[in-house]
Amino acid sequence: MSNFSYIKQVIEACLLSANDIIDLEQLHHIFDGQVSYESLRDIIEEIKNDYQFKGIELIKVASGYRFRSKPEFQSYINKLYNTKPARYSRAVMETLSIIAYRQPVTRGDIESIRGVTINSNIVQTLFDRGWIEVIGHKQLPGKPELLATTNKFLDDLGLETLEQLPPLPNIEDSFSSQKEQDLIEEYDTQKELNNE
Amino acid sequence: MSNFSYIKQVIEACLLSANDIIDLEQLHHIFDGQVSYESLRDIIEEIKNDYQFKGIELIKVASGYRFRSKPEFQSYINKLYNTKPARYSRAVMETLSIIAYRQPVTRGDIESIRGVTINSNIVQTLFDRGWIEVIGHKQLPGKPELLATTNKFLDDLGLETLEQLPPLPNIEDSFSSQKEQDLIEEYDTQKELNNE
Amino acid sequence: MQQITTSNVTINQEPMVELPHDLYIPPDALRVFLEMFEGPLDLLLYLIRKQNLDILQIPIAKITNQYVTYIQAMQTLNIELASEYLLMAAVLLEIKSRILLPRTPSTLDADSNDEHDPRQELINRLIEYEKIKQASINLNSVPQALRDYLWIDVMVEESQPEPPKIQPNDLQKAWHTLLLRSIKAQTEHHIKKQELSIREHMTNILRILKEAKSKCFYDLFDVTQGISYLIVNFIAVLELGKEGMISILLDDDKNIWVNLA
Repeated sequence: MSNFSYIKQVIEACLLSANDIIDLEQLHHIFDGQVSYESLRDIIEEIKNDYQFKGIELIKVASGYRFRSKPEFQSYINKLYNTKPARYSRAVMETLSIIAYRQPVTRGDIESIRGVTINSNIVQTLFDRGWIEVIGHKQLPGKPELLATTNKFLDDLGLETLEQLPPLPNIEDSFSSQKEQDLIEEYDTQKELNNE
Repeated sequence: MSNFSYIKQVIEACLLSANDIIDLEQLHHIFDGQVSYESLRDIIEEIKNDYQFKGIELIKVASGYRFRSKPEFQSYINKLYNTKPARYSRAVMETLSIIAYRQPVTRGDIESIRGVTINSNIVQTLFDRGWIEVIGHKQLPGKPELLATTNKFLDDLGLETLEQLPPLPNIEDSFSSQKEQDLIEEYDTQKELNNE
Repeated sequence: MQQITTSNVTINQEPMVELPHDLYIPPDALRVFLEMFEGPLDLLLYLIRKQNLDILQIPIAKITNQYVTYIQAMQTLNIELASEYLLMAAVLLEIKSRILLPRTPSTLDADSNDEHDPRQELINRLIEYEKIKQASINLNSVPQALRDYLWIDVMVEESQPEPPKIQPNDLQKAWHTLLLRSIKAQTEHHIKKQELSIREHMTNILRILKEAKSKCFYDLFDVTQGISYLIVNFIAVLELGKEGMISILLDDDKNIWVNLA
């Protein structure tokens, strides 16, 4: 077995069983710095390709690399466990979107965009998931907290940076489009497990 | 993508994302019984072969199948977590140094030198490591065991003979030196894995 | 109540058809209807969209009438309304009144400066909310860990953790601490400095005897190893005897036997 192939297997074993997202720094460390970052990147790219037609895939997220099951097979996995994964309510997702797209924001900003008083459970749900954090305080009376999304939020959405979020829609152009209408109706009827 | 290849990917996704052993019954269930046991077995055999040169392997255990990291890569995976190497406690190190420098010694000798009763775990730790052995019994009531270091101890420390151990310090010199004092404090405060 | 245009109301996806005015509308139906909305902005957007109106050119009088009709119906039925809904009704009525009021020369002056449209702030809020609403739908379609996929965490075979590594110097250090402590404690234990080589020979001899139990004295000596070895080894035998670890015996033929004690 060549050295390259051996290193590749080691990296594969580590990425698959690490129980966490692994970054290049850690991979560099396990080989005592004997494998260059460039080689590590090449090997990871190869592994990524190897899994193109498999049930799992290697993705790069904000904190590093990790294997995940391909989302297209999730319905089978749910069947295996006989579970239905929880979905966040519209209120939670709208709050999350405001924080994600308009960060950093205060609770007051969220209230003024949504036009309703904020329910503390909603923000707490996002804190509990580790998706948002307080990154400072606004220079206003009461020093309201400034909320922003975390790396874990990007990790859990399989994204590397905030720029990879779906772009904000241009309402001025698309408002009357029927497609949006359909989307919203689909949204309304979906089963919501996380209620306010 | 053929039906076969699709089923294979689903099974792969299930086996890899399950933190548990999966049996044929469960796999049969996720396809609503539409895939025969024979086909399932064939596919599993194929998956097994696919991973022959990868960092993980599919193994059959009494109650079903599961993936595991190949044992040969274990040390690398450990390294991912063990940024800090394990250390022996002061008690273990002192006991070992007494056995090394004053061998053969009885437990009583160790107690009288250290001034504290010996915890059997400490000696057991050294036995388990293969660093000490019983080489006889002293002609005293109770016939206490005589402890000595082994060749493995020398091997593990990269020594050929006991004479290559660092010379024992002169009491007067070491007592007056502040450096030694510092050494002791460093030693005392270090995180102890093997406690007395 | 009689002003409700029921064609706008859907219950369980079924559009409500025109009903006789005297028919009782169960409060629960309206409650369910209200619960569809995340707030007054959401309800307004719904009203605008249901009529295919342009958000940028809201016919404010029409929308205000519809909105206020809903709100009044809810209140008539004693359905608890969040204060935001009432606040929005006030905002709409205010905008409507400003648009309908004849323009005085002074307001004309002000308007000509900045083309102020009283609807503008509301339109901006509606656009911003609509953006976020659609963004949240898009965000919701991004695969989420635990909901749409699982992280792969292949089992690692149970194994002993790497045992600690030590260096010879660590032993020296341990000995130092031991010495210092015993001096500090002013104990009676005097740790005699002794030639390590003698201790090593003692161990070796004991190791031989452990195997053989009894050994001829001379067999304990490897004569090829030189004089200093022989001396140290001899002292080691004597030391073992003195410490009671071995017994040295003379048999009838005057052979010296060394036995494990």
